[in-house]
Amino acid sequence: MDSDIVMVDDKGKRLDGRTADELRPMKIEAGVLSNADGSAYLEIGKNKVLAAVYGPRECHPRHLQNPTRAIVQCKYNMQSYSVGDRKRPGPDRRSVEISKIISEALEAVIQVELFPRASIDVYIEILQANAGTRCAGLTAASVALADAGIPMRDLVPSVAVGKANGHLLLDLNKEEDNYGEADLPLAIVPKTNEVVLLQMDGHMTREEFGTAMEMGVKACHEIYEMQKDALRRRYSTEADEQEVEE
Amino acid sequence: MDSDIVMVDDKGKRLDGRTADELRPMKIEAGVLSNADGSAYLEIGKNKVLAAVYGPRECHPRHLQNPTRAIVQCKYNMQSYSVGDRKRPGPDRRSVEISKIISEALEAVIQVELFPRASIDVYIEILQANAGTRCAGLTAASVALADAGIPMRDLVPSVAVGKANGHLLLDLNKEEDNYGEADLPLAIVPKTNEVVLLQMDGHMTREEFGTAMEMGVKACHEIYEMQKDALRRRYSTEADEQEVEE
Amino acid sequence: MDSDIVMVDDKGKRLDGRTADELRPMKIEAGVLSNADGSAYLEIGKNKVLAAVYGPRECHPRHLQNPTRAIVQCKYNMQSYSVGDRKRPGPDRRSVEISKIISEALEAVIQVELFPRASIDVYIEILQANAGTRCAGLTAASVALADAGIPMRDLVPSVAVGKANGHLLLDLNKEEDNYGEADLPLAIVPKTNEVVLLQMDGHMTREEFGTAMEMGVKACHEIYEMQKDALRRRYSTEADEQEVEE
Amino acid sequence: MSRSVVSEIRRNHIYELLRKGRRMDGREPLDLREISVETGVIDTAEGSARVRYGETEVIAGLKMAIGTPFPDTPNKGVLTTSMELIPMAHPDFESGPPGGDAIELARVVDRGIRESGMVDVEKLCITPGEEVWMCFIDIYSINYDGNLFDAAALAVVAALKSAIVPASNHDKGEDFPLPVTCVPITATMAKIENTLIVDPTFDEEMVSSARLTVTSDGNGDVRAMQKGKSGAFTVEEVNYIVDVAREKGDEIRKIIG
Amino acid sequence: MSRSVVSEIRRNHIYELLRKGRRMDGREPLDLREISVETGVIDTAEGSARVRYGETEVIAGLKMAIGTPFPDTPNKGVLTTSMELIPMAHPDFESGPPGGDAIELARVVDRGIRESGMVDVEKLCITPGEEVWMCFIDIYSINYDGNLFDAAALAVVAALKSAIVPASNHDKGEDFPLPVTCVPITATMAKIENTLIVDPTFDEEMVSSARLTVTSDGNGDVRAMQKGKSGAFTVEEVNYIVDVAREKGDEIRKIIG
Amino acid sequence: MSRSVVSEIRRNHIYELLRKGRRMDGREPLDLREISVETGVIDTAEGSARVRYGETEVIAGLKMAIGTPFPDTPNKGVLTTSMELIPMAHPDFESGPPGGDAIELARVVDRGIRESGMVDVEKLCITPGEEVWMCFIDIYSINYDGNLFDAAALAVVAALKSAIVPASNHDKGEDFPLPVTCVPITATMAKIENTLIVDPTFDEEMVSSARLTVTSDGNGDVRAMQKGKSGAFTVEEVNYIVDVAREKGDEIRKIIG
Repeated sequence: MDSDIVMVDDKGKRLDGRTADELRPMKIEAGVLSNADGSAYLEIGKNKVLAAVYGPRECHPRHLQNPTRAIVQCKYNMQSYSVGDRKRPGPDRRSVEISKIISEALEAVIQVELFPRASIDVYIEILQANAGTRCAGLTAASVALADAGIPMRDLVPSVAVGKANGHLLLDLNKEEDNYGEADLPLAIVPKTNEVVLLQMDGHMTREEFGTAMEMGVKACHEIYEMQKDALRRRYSTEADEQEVEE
Repeated sequence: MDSDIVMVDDKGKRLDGRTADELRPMKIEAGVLSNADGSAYLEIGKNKVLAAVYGPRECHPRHLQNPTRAIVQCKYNMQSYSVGDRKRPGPDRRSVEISKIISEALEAVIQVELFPRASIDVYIEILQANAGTRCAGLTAASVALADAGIPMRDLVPSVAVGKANGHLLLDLNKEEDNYGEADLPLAIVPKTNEVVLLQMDGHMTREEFGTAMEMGVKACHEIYEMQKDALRRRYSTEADEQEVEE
Repeated sequence: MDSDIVMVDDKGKRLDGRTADELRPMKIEAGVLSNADGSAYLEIGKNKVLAAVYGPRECHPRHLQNPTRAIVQCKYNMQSYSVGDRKRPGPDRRSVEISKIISEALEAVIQVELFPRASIDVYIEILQANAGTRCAGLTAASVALADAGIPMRDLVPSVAVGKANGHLLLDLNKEEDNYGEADLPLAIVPKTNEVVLLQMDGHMTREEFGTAMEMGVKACHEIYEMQKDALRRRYSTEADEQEVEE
Repeated sequence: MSRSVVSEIRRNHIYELLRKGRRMDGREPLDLREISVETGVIDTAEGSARVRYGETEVIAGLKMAIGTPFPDTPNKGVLTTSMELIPMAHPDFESGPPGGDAIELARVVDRGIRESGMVDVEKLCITPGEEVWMCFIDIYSINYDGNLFDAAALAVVAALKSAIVPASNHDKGEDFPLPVTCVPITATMAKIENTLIVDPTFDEEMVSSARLTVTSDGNGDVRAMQKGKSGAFTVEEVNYIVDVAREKGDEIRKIIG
Repeated sequence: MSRSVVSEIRRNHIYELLRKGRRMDGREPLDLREISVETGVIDTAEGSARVRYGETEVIAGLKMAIGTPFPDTPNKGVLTTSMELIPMAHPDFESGPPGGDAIELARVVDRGIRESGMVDVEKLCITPGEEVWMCFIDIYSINYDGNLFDAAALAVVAALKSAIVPASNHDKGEDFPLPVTCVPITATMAKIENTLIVDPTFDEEMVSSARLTVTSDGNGDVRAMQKGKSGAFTVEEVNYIVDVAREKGDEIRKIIG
Repeated sequence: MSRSVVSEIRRNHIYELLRKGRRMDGREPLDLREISVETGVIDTAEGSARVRYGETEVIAGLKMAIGTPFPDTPNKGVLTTSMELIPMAHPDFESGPPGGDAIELARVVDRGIRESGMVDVEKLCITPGEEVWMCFIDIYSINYDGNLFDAAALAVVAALKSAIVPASNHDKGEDFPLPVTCVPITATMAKIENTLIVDPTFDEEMVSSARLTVTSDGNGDVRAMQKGKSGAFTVEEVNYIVDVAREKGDEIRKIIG
């Protein structure tokens, strides 16, 4: 941690020109893959993420089947070339953990009781990583689920709030993250403001934590609008296509 | 092998003060874990061993099921911190072999024909190792089986007889083992003196081998008494508890 | 590539005395193992290869079963000591690929539709390797299949045509292969001259490729005669044995 | 942890009791079970502890060796944490490499230690860029009756606090205590219907909808958190849990001194 | 790729169309689908490309690092190629380490690159016997609708052509373009009944009996071949496919410039 | 080795014969099958042997390389032994990494070689603490009809006895024979009902209750033992088997000279 680096200048601007509570530029597109039942492509800052959904379909392996509801199996994967040093293909401990908490967050909103014994499989591929990929992946995944027509109580926007050189900063990029003192990724159900994903590591006072939560929840609502917008564009495209076909 | 080390002094005492045919101090306690169907904790010298039994229960994987009898599946495991240099978690070739021969030795006394298709699972965890862990593990495992109420023809006490600097010595400790020329772990069914586990490596003349077998069988009977005593204490505790409850 | 090495001398002879289109000395023996349903041992030059067939038998793993026909599962394996530097036991990427293409080549001639749901398992073990093992293995495997009595449309002889220092040379040995510029392993169905295995790597002009194919097809017919001869010897031995028994 | 199901009757019993603010084992929602901590239980480890939260029992052991530092932290020792959910501990645990549950447990415990700076890893540097102390923390669940997060974290903290760096064995001067700067404590609350309870048992975990694990330091600052399971918390609930966890941190910190 | 089956009706429809020289998507036997090639799609890679053959989509990325050469080629850089058939791309693809299909794909693509000498690996030597550039080529299938061989090979060629060696990052002088000598192109034909078609879709692959993949260079020389599936080709068919593949090579070479 | 079951009829037939002191293949209890030993069967190995005990057939090969010694034995070469129960050898054998049976076989064979000091590993030191010869002994079962322990052990002994250290290939002076000090021989007896037999076939192994494998050296001293299966031996039986194994050791030692 190099304290000479100034994370926020005297005009309140960060290294990339953002204010403390400003998201990186974000772009979401739904329905980008032909084989998957639903899919989404998302860019936020320099992150590039694909999410695809297959299901509800037969649950493999069988012993995971639940007779009363569907299970949600998310696989989060960083592609080899997505990071500075090449990552070996295949799951590592970090991706196993992230897959687990994203699965749990999505299960919180999917109406799993409608599909006993089934599996809803969510694949998140990180094409390019620049801090915040788990949140980007979850944000994309819930759009892909909606694109697949999976019944859900709500979408799940997600973002991280960080702390760097003493400042609480929304949605750290990689450069900021390298000097970060804390990171708090979270995801909410916007309709109720309930928290379905929450992690923290680093050092925050009790007060900072409270503030960071507020910043995160607020930003999730901004992301929620972009999610809905992506779906709106997707449905209108589909509608257009149908009109053309008719 | 450093021949300057004197394994037995002129008074017939070993480095730790024992005589040639003396066991290390031993302690067995039955019924130490609440989840397992049976369990035992054993210390012999500086070895610390836990054994737990689950079963008879459904056999996994299925293809190992035997339609006429239960199978005994022992897993012997050295915990990472139990030895000088940290051991990587997970089975290595040594533990696979030891698990196999302990399973076979236990199958010799368990009335497996009473439980067709079932599995009797025995877990041995070496918390701290100081030579002789396979024998300590087997000794503890048969107490755990009895604690679980698994019908058995007898208990299975086990001990190793070693040879160091030309002397046959019972129950080598690690220091002696480092200078050992041979090791002969065995286990018997005390009621019949039948041998159900037997290995040897090193160098013994035919005569030495015969003597070592005798020493081992005799010591197994001593261990047998301690096993029975542990079970007696366990049953009396249970009886006391029941009295209190009544 | 060292251009000073002369691959073909002015009399048209290769380093080992062969002409450009001459096979290495070859020996095939059918029925060499008692457990397998069919087997063959093959030497070509310094290659030593065993092939064994089990089946048609129940297909493992089950999910590979095909309800309309048998599947052919070949496992090509180089034994650890078969090459210059010891090879670690177990499949590597090369052997997975070779196993796949040999399986496919054999499926082309086996009457798989006669054995729905079954598996025909072919094991190829390279005891000693000296270039050309995949072709040697496939040649041996089809003899082993015939020895097992598996109904086939034809045998599958296989050989590679190479190019070294600008010369097209049949059946490169290891020394030639080290200086080779191209290699074209192929296998045919002799009755129809159809190609069931074909790979190439290196550099061949369009014309060279055509010539190499011709050389390969011609040599496969020579190998075919040796395959048939091995089976004839095998059947006559069996017949002799039966006479003796009677 | 996936095979077990709690019977409908038991589940309803837990619900009904909790609606009255009571629990199966007689505790109130904010009561911990009896906690016991023994250190120095493994002679072959550089530090070790056996911790019991009621019937839940774990052993943590620290082994140290000399290795090379990571290129980007040339003057820091290295910590790695593993968790083994051995089949001895529970009928649902299976042999094999760590699955998702064990990996999450290890990583959450690891973050609590790492992010609090509990171990002064700079003091574990021998020669910058060349030789540092490697700390292998291995945790074994011996008997599992809920709340492995807190038991595992406490066992690790106790093992580290009591650890001695085996310098003399490696000709690196005299042995010295592992340099420890603070005592991070991890406390978990589970949500059952609308009640939040600390230190859940196995049965309570089974019927709970969500879990929040919070690691706090001696100043009451937050060092690590992990939400688990597919239920949700309100923001108020999150804030409440953080406050309870800080209190429980103080309470437990007293136990291990 | 083994679970899917094409319905009898669909199969017969494909057969009938092909007997008339037509295909499901309106193409003729020797027509390629629309091919798109985008390079530089991954900032974190030294070279990258996203290639689409109709609905089939792959991304290839090159990562470079400094390593030691193989003892028998002390003055040559090292190339390795991996293919991941991720479950995102097709309902038949499963998680896990590469199976036979993925390994064959990676090895065939690798041979096309390696045997054509496309990358001048001697220029990737830094200090003979000590330091060379290691090239890790990773290919991910994003959406699979047939003919992964050609799409993957083209993505790799495009990624390599556009790659920059990150020398300055490693204090090895200035960055320079990856030294590329030629543009090998891979073209595959599938045999359905007695018709040979280029660039098969997934359905066409399913009903085809055999496949032949040919890599040719800018001179029309053959650099690599791989026959697949359990059907057979006549020698004449093989020769025909080689000639078509050389033509398609020229056609595709124009697309990527 | 677990799937096969011997039919009730066959089992009873074996029992009845043995009660009369006879065996299915005409042998008496202490008769070995015909043993054949061929050495030098693999040119690419430093030493090799193909051994047949009746229809049981194994090949053992030794590969040598230069490596670094273990820190605690700086002046000793390194031996490692692997056993592969390849599916070619028996319908019960499956592909995959060695299971319990193969691991036990390899370790028992290894102990016989290692504990007898057959290979003079100190003569395999090139530079103490730096360079030693590594000996990789690989055993493949080619056809399995019982008693792999003895066949595998004999193949290894024969391979080692005939091995040449490839020093000149590694610029370490002239080639020399692998330094061998003695010829340990392994003999196994199986217990069927109350009869003890040597060199059991597959069927005999299937119906036997216990197995004892004994390695003895040229002086008749015991070097390694391994009991197997879930039956029991009396102490007298153990002593008897040790004596038979020493006799069989002498008998077999004559075969390989």
